[in-house]
Amino acid sequence: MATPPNSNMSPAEKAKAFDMAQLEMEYRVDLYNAMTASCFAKCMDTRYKEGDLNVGENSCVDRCAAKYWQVTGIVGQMLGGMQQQQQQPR
Amino acid sequence: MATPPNSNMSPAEKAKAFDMAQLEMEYRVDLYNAMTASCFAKCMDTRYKEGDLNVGENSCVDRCAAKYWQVTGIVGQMLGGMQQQQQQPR
Amino acid sequence: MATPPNSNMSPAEKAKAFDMAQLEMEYRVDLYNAMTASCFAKCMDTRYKEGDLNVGENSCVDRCAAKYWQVTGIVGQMLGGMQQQQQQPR
Amino acid sequence: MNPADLEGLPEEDKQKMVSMIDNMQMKDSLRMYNRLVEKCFKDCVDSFRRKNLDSNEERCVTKCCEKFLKHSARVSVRFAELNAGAEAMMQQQVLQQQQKGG
Amino acid sequence: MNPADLEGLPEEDKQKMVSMIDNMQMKDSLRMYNRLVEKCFKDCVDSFRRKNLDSNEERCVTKCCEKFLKHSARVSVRFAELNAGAEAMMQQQVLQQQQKGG
Amino acid sequence: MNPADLEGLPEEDKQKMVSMIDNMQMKDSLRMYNRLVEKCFKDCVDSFRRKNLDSNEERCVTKCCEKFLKHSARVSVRFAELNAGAEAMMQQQVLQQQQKGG
Repeated sequence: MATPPNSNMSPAEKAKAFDMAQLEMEYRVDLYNAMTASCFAKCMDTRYKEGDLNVGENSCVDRCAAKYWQVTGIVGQMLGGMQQQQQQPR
Repeated sequence: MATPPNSNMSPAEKAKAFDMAQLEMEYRVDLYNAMTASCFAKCMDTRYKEGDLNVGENSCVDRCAAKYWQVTGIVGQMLGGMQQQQQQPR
Repeated sequence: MATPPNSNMSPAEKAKAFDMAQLEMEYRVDLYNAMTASCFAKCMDTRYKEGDLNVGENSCVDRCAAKYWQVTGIVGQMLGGMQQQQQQPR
Repeated sequence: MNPADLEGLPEEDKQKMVSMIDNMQMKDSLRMYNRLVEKCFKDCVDSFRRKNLDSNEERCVTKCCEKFLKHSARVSVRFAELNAGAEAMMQQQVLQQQQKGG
Repeated sequence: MNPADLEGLPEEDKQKMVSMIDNMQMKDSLRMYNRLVEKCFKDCVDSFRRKNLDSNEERCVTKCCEKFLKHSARVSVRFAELNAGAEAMMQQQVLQQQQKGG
Repeated sequence: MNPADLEGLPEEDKQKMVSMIDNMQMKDSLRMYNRLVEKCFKDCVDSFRRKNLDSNEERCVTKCCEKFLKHSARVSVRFAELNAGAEAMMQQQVLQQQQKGG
């Protein structure tokens, strides 16, 4: 996680910290939106007879969110591992 | 609609007004692009025998644009209503 | 291609040149990402029995990249031609 | 954003607004270029036994591009009409509000 | 980003951070609005023989919108829980690391 | 953007350019991360009777990620070749233009 901007930083470091904070927020918003869209596609009946979620849809969403999060973890580890491999030969 | 930047504003207000003007323009560009893509998907024959739109496609596009606009209105009202509900309890 | 920022420019020209350089980089990143996603959709077996690309997939990707590039060329020429047509009547 | 809104602004702010709009249009054109390539490639190219487009694929891409541009121009006219209609309606509501108040 | 992280900052930087967050939320709401219109239009409108939505299409769009917002609210709660869980786990690891070191 | 283009710039502008590029690469990596999760989730996870991934789903996600990264690396090499080819062709045209002019 990015270090938030603080008073001990030089102007250049502070500008960088602001950029990083912004990127991290964008990443989280993007992740939440992708999770929402993915679980809507997997769990919802799109004939829209009802505006409410039924029992099946509700529990599907909960499990879908949990599984999506786990996929985030697996992919994150693989990308991290790949980055380390690229950095080691130097 | 956002108030455009004007000379009576403080620097902070003016910066905010520029940001709002930019967001509004991005929103309109985004809406136009989504309408274009959606009506292309609904109305166009994608075997591309011809580069021109035939009579049926032309009238389909006109009605599609009108209906898309109406959906924008309905969704906008529902989002607005929801926002008011959230603000009332305060 | 955009002229990169240089020391002979006025501050306004330099700011413009930075903006152009950024747009061009975003365009290239966007193009590469779209090519990657398109060729993945066209060439890859998505049952994911293997993590490696087989011989067929490898040669498919090479040809897909070449063809995608050619499409970029055709579309670019047509957009350029259209722009010229719009500018001539003035 | 109405161009008339820029009238009262000092030169510096007007410049800033104009370059913001320029930049956004440029960005939008480049994105549209990429989306158009992606779409026509998806719809027209399906065989990867050679590394060059055959004449059918080329023709398809050309027609696809032409069709999208014509479609896009038509939507643009409709979009402007719908926007103008919405603004006229809003102004009328403001007017009625003022007459009630007066 | 924890709100507590802003405590030590000078007023000017705090303002900058707050307006950055405001701006991002506004942008995200407008994008969500566009995505929602696109989705409900796609799922609910399929006939273009008239230029006005019929009552079935209107009802479908309303339900679609309602359903998406309820779904979205539920995902939001789960997302917050999953984030909180991950942070608690990370803090525990830091603690264990410190105890080993001490 | 050619790295050599930065040679003549004052230190301050060079810094600005470098941090712009850094920022863009960071942003692109984070977006790619999100797109990859979305894609592999879509292709690999279809049952929601339990709240944990089963071993088949886990294996599928791993292979999907591995395959996408290998694919992506290969496209990257081809993309660089195609770009280089296009630039060489453009330079040759400029040269021929100059020879005609001289």
